[in-house]
Amino acid sequence: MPISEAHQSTDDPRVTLDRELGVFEPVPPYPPRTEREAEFYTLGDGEMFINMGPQHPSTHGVLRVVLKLDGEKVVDLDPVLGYLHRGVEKLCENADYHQAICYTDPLEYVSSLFNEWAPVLAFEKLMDVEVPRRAEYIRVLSSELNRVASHALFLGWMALDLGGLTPILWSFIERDEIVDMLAALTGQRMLFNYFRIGGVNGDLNHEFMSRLGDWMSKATEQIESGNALLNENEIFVRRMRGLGTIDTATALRMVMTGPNLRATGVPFDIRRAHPYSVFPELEFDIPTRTEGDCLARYLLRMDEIKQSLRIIDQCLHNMPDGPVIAKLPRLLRPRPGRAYAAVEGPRGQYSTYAISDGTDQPFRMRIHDPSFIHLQSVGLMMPGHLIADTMAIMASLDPIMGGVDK
Amino acid sequence: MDRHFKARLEARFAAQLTGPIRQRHDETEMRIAPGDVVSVITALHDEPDLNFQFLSDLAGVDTGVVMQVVYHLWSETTPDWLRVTADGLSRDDSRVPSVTFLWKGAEWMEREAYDMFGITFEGNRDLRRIYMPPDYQSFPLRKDFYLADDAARSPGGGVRPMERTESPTNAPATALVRRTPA
Amino acid sequence: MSLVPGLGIVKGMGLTLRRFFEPKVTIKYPEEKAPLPHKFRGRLQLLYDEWGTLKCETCFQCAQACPIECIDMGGIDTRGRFHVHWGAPETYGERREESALRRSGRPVPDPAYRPFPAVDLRELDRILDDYDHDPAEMLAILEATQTAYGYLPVAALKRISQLTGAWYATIYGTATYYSHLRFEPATATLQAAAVNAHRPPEATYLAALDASLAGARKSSRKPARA
Amino acid sequence: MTVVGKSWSRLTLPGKVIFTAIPILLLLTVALVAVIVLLGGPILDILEANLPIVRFVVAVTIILLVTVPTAFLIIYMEMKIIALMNLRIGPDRVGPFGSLLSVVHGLKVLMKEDFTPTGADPIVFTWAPVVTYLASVMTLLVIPFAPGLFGQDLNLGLLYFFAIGGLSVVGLLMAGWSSYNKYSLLGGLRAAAQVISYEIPLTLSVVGLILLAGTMSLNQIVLNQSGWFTSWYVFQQPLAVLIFFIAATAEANRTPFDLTEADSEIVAGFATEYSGMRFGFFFFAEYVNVFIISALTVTLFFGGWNAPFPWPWPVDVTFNPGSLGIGMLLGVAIIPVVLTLAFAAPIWIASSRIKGWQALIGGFVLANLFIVAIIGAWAYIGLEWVAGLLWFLLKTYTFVFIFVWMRGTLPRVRIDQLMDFAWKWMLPASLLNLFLTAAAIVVVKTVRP
Repeated sequence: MPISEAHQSTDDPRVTLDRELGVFEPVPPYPPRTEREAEFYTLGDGEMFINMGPQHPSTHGVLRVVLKLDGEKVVDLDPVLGYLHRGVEKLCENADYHQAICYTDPLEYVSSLFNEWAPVLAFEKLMDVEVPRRAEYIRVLSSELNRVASHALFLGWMALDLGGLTPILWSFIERDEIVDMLAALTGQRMLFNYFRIGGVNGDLNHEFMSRLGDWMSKATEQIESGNALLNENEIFVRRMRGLGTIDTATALRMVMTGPNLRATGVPFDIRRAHPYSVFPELEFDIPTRTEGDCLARYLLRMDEIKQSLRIIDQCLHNMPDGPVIAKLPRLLRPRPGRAYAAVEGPRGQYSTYAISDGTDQPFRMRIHDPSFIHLQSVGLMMPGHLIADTMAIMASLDPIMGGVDK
Repeated sequence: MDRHFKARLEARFAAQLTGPIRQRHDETEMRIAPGDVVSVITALHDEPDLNFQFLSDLAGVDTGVVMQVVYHLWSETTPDWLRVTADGLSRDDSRVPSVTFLWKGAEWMEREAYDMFGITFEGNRDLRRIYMPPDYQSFPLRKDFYLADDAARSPGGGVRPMERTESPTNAPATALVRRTPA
Repeated sequence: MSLVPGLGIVKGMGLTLRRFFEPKVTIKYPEEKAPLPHKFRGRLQLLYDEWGTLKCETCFQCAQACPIECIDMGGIDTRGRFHVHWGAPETYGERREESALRRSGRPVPDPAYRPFPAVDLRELDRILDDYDHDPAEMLAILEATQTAYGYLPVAALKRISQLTGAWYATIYGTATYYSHLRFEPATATLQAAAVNAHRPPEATYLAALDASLAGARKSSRKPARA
Repeated sequence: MTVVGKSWSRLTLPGKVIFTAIPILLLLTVALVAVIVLLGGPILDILEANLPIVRFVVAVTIILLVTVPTAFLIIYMEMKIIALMNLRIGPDRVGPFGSLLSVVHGLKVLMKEDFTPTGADPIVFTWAPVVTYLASVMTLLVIPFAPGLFGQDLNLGLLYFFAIGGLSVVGLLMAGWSSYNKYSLLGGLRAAAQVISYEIPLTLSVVGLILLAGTMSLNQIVLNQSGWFTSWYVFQQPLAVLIFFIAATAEANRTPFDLTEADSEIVAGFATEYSGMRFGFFFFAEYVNVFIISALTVTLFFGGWNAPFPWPWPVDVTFNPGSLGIGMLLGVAIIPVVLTLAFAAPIWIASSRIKGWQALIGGFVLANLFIVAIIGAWAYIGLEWVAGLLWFLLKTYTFVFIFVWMRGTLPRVRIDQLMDFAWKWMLPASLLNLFLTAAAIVVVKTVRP
């Protein structure tokens, strides 16, 4: 029984709402405007729409997915974005070059050092700044730590979305150790705001080095033992194997990057394909798998943790001395120009395209986020599977809505 | 700063280039007209000696005077990033052919460019707004976007409910674009 | 995947049982606190020097530099003369909301807030559009509004303040400064006409003004301003 | 203001409460005594006339009173055990070691507003939790807790159990259908499919046992398993135990089969639109189900209230306190003091930091524990149902621990895997088990007539 047209809103009596209080249909009120919308929003027989709405327990953040269901089987799905859109690109256009780093921090909030690295690289290209080698090594060291923390959390989310309660808390324990270490180095636990144009905010200190030392000694076997619970667990493996498989050609066509692409067999990693910072001097290998299904992506991320530990080892061994930040004027006014910088984040290639027009505010700051691209391929992998598999596939792609909605 | 790559590009695309090929640090930039986008990008993608398989980024840019669409490509044949800029799109009706026939993943990037700049990509099956609510009229990232117009028109209006006056029933069309000095 | 189908599950159960008896990691917050690293920047703290006086002298450097403008601070100015404040109301000319005022420690206006009557603002929008929402033309906008509505309704002033971005206080100040702008509709047209009748026309009014200034000029030889 | 008025106003709230409560209680006791004295006679002989009905009413009230605390205890157990497995401490603020947390949850659920969404079918919506809760609570009537302690010894006990157990799925379907929400509809249909397809292996696996035991009355089955633990049916029906346990987890919607309330997929399944005490009923029904399933497994296969070993020594511990005569009074006066001093001395000597009065208190507490232990041992030997109840609860709660342990470890199964497992693995296995038992009986009959 729909309530009458205008009625008082519940949270503020002075505000009157004019929309009818009723069931919020996932179908938009206006007629379909594009071919895809028309094709999706027409129901076959026995099909129904369901709103895996903005607030749903396992859409990693505020994402709405309209599922077209035939009973339990998913026929098609249409992700609706924009619930977490803060207009970071517009904000960066009204902020100066230092403040832009703060705005890009909370984009992929689980691995925010990478969010800072891309814009900092782009601005350094704009201003032709020579970064001291010690700063480069500290950047690689701290970001690899951040990558291990992000992957450890991914392993927990994966199990949580399939119903396991314990792995998520074990992975949070591991992540907390790493995040405490980074707090000792950078001063913040999650949104570090540690990289500066031309270097890093502060040098290594004893507290960070001692914590890193005893964590490194027990890191590998701790992560291994935590995941042993799930790797051979029949229920977990049966639910993950052969799910959401994607072959190399489609992955390339879907512009996928990072672990999701390497799980299909393409060894494309920006640290090797387009080396930046000091990666040419570090030797580590790029793990790849061939099946390209959820299980491959899950196991690949565990191999990547091992590689990151190797990189951290090498950084610690040949850490040069010297300054930590280059000499820069207080007010940065780069000459008009354009720069593009890409960084290999835990979820894929994270890049920034900065245009400067001579003033102290960037003219345009384009941010490319890997999770934004991977969410498209969910629509490709999904049809034919069940609702329970949407969770597994989306968890295996590991999207972070902060980065997707920018 | 791959000099050979610049020479190869100039040799191959002499006709379509609308400006000199600029190189800075590890990027090579070439400007083409919007009409040649399909031919240039397919050539870059298919020819074995160029072999640009990866479209790493597709961005819309509003230079205040003219609209641009910028493609960043990567291939193992050259250590540089290649930036192809489709330049000279008119501000009020900017049209560019879509690249979804090569990379289906570019669909959402084009949707975002349309949502933020109003650039329509012909050939994109699904060109609707991706971030903004569907009934949003103005394009936020354009240089002539003025928040107050938009705030004045949308019901919330950027003013707290406590002090909200009646929202204007029909927003004056002229309020859409604030007359900045030319 | 081992040969025996159930082995993976059993091994997993064994692992959870072992962790059941291992020491726990929870920090019981109020009783035991986690050790914060020395370089922890999460603590916003006002520092005191050795004599116990506040080191902060409200120079607002931090508030200006803060990228997300989350610093809302107030205090006495450097020479201790008057109360200063930096926060959203100052930077954005934002109407002060009660909770914001209370948060920033400023007096909250009388809670018996009288919602002002609504007025059809389309006419006002046309006027504002003519003057291109420009706050510098405030007097002309106010006079045009008065001719359109007969007086200056509060809703119109709020609307002007919202669209031009000028503070409501300054608009109110400008409106009250000029005697010919009024806030209530004239009670009777007759009374309005009578008032207008007695009011000298503009030219004579300015002439009288010059005359009085001339008198003043005899004493201090300042050039008369146009 | 009279004196009373003035002093009354000076009283604080608790004071006022006490001074109003005392007169009311006095009045009530007086009324009760009056009723017993005046009407006692006729009431008693009415009760004598139809004793079985009284017995049934008493049994039902006891069961209803027993289920709520067991549900609270199991909820607390689950929270604490899963927390400890996750390397965290779990509830430790409300009551000692957080034990009162589930009670507080119960009260909170009572306080919350139970809201019927617009468009929901109100009658079916309100009665769904009642049906689910009753279906799971009524099955307790049949379970023998101790030698004399059971609601009703039906000779069709097992059949009654499965019949009533099947009713709970009706409640889930009603909830799923009536709450006008697509997620709960999915949850309800999943519940129906899961419980029906696991009902068959559940019942078939027990039929083998019935062939062995010869009867369906649970009390008789437990009596057959008395003596050494080798006479338990688990050793004669190993495959049946496995099938029964797995099918029972699916029946109770417990992990790894908790698809009906799969939080990560369909929000909260059939209970999405429920709030307040209605959700409380669903919540309690689930945990009472866990208790019933473990109780039934123990009764059928692990010897119910039988101890694993028969009591070796003769049992006749008859002790008549009256025979002590005056010694009784002396004992009651002296023994506590002597014991307290006996226990306080070692504490006081142990370390000089402990003061005298602290040692005494410690001694007193230890003395009490000692006396309780003695009385407990005497009851264990003397009263038969005390031992039975103790062993029954011990075994049942080990199974509850196993359920919670599984919940902490295993991920969730997908709906089609669940169905395949039921129809392609569990059903054939239970049939196989049935044939094997029948064949064994025939062979045994022919060899030793």
